[in-house]
Amino acid sequence: MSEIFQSEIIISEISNLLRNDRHVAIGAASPIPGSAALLAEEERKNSDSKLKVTILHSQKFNNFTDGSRELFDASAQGRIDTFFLGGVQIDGEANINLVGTGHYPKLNKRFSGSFGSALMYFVVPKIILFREEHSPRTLVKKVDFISAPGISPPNVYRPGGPKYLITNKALFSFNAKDKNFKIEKINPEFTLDEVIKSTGFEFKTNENLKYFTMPSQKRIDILRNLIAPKVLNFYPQFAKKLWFN
Amino acid sequence: MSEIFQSEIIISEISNLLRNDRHVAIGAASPIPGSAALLAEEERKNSDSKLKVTILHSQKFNNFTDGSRELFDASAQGRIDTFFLGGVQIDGEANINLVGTGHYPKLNKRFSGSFGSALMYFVVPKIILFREEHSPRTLVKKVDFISAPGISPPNVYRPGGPKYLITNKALFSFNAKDKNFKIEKINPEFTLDEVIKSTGFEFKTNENLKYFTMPSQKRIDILRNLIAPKVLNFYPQFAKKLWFN
Amino acid sequence: MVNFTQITVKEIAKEVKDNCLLGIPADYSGVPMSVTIEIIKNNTKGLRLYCLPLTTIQGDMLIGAGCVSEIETAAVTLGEYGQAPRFQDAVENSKIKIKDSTCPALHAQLQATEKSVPFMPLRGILGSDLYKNRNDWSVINNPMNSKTNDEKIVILPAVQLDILIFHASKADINGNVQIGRRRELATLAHASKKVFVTVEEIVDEDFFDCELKAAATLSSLYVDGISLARNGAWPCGLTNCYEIDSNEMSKYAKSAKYQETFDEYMRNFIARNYYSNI
Amino acid sequence: MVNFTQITVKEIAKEVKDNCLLGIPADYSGVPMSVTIEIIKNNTKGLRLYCLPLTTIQGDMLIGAGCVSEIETAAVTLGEYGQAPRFQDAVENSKIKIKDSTCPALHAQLQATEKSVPFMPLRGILGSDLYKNRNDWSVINNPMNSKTNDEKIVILPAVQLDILIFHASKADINGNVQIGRRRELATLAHASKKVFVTVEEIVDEDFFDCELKAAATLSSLYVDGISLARNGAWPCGLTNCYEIDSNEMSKYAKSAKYQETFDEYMRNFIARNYYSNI
Repeated sequence: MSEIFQSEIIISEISNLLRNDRHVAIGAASPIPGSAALLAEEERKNSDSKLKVTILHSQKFNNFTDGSRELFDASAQGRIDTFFLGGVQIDGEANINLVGTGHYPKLNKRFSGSFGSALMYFVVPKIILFREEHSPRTLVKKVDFISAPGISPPNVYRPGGPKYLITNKALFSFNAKDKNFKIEKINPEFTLDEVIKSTGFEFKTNENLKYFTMPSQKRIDILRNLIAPKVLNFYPQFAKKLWFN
Repeated sequence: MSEIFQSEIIISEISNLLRNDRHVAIGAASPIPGSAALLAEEERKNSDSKLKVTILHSQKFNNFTDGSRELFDASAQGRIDTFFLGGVQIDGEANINLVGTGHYPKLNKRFSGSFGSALMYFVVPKIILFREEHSPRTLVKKVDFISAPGISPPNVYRPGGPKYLITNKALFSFNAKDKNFKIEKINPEFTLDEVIKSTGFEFKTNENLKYFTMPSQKRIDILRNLIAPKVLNFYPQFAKKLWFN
Repeated sequence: MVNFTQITVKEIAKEVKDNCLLGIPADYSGVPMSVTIEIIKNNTKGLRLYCLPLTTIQGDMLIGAGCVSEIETAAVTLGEYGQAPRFQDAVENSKIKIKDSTCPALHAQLQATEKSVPFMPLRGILGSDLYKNRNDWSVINNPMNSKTNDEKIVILPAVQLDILIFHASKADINGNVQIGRRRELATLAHASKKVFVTVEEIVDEDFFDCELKAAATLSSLYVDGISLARNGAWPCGLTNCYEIDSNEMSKYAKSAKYQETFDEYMRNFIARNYYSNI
Repeated sequence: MVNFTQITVKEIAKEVKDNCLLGIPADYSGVPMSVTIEIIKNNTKGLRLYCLPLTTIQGDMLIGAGCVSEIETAAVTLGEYGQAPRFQDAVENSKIKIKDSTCPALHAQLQATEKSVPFMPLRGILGSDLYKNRNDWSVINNPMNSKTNDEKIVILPAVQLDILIFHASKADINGNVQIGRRRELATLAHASKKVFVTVEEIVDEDFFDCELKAAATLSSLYVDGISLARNGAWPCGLTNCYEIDSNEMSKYAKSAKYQETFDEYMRNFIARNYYSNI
């Protein structure tokens, strides 16, 4: 039980990104971000700067009482600090594609759809892009379909946008002014060269490039003993596979 | 207890106007329309065409669960057949003034305000104007302030509007095309000439002019035994004065 | 005896006419699976689905069964059970028209109808390919911005549904429906010409007699008919009543991969009498 | 011990700064009279009241005490106790600025802020003198009307409140507030920068542990501080807790007719310690 899973390392890394947040919301199909947010909440439980976590697919961790529009309203009001978005494809300007590959509308491969991304990406200050698979087919030069754009011209209301991209190989930050990603951390199981080769877009390298941090035993204990049972409630398939198999 | 009060006759007359309605809503400070609606509901309780009554200032008779905006939303959706509006002044083109007399904004006499009239008057198919006092100072040639206009040009969305005006002296119908009121019924305690003299605007007379109908003993019994105790709950001052003094 | 129009699941399904605009609740809002099966049995055609804001097995089944001509949605997905295979196939092979949207836009278009205004403004969306593919959406200059007057903002049309069907845990004897925190069901109902509800049980009380229950209620004012349908959301879950049926969802996800296996799955599925009081 | 910021009525009143835009709940939504008295004691000036959609004794008192510079409302009235005398006097003698509105417009302006859109369209209003006297409202051609394109429609600006204070029956140990069916309080809270609540009691539970209670709750997410204030709405009523105090309202209605008698009434009113836990 002392072996640390890759997913746990990513959960731990994401958790670190939530340090200064007051309220994190977790949308559909996001078990890893959800676990990370609950971990951050647990670790700050007895501190002065508590973290509120809203997990839409949970009953217990859902603070909303105004129906499913409240996530979007609350986000537009600036009441949510961090939200996660994924992507079938993500490109170098942080455009995200949740719709499919090929020529729209007659796609080669259709995926589920854009969900709330076309508003959330504009209004939540810290959007963390999360895509476990890091390959030239997920991180592309240009997305086939823009569900939500990474950057907007000045005549578009945009208090929010992409701040980070995390995959199983690396953590990037995004700079909206320069319109590009910069690598911040790398999974020690890969070399920078391997990351470059598996990324379809160019990104800025980093003199201070760090490795993913191994979670402490204390954090792993919290994660497995306190967080995993909670996650089992609303992402049962994920939790069973990782922790309860 | 066999003497019938003037207010009861008006309640009975209003109740007759609700005959074909499915849903009547009662707004602020409307004890007489509220009593009339509950009377109509009671009398149709065992028929096939039931009447639903929403009384905003009641807990029990309020069917709304979406906060105080639901009255306006439901009305705009066409879900309310009849609503009542009053007026400090009402003029011959059915413009209503709920704001005050004199030159706005520095009025001689300020009243409470326009409430929801500036939407309700446009969207509810049958608006019944109700003003107990029938005098040249309430029924005027031209209102000092238009809280809501009686008629609108064709480029304004207006499925609703005024259909009746009832006072302690008479019942009028309103014709939006001709832009005027026509007298339909008269309180037998007054002559037509007296009504004309106490009305500040001109109205169409009626060859078939009828008298206010005396409520039957059965109706009076229902009103006093079944409706009055309900009204006591949400218009206590009114109910005490009329029925429980 | 109840004081509302109590009808059967079959009768509700008959109210869903060919080509109508049908409101579809999300997987967490009470999926009316019992009526969905009857719609499929009726071989209803040309349905236009309006999802608030997404659909799961319900939409995928209707599409696979050939009942759907168009879908407006923010997503179709089986959630933890993967992509929605019949939806994917239908889009990839142009069998249905897709109006790709985003959750808040689907909410706002119904809120416009709720207020009977012709449109709603919404931030975001600009620069997305969603916008490019929606000729019913437009962009205007923000009319409130006196300073610069060049902020662009999207406006969305009011959408009125022909019919809404959802499943809930309880109705009372006067036809009021308990929706709890699922207030998107109220928005859907306010914006729909007709509303039918299936429920797990009808209880002998009036929810308006208790303020707490009243707060969790959709008034009978908005409901045209109610049917009892025990397990009416199965294999989807229903808040506080039952969980999603993992085995059945996995089985569906696998079977729906190909039209042939989907068809076979549906033959069995329809034959099962899994809900009562139809 | 509670898991939220528990403060006093006096501390809440101190958060109401001179010249701020203060949200005012209707007579049926939990009138925060205890805080109102403290605001008057603080001699706060220049308040701009935004009523959703009307105010009663709370607004009239604040106006009579000279705390108010402006009021945006659909009505000021003492209900069955008659007109609001200090409001009437202030308008008739131009002591305050009045922005006469209509209920649905007051709702829509806050809903715009709730969605963070710059404006909301609303039907009605056209042809009224309300419109003529509101230079913050405009008219546009309905941009959705492709057929005739000459329908006029009013657009209203988003309004964000600086601070909202209301009174409720209960808060739980995590700072969630029970608002029941009074959902206009949620709209007010969503549209306000700061929100403070006074309650009759704090209960040792979490409303989110029960779906029915959750449906009647405003989440602590929107609440900056809560104070206990027994009888905090008096002399107004509070749903399911106490009725309006008829004697006191009649007394107020009579006293408020003249500034001198109002001032005397207020001296006595302030001196009374009618609510606890300030």
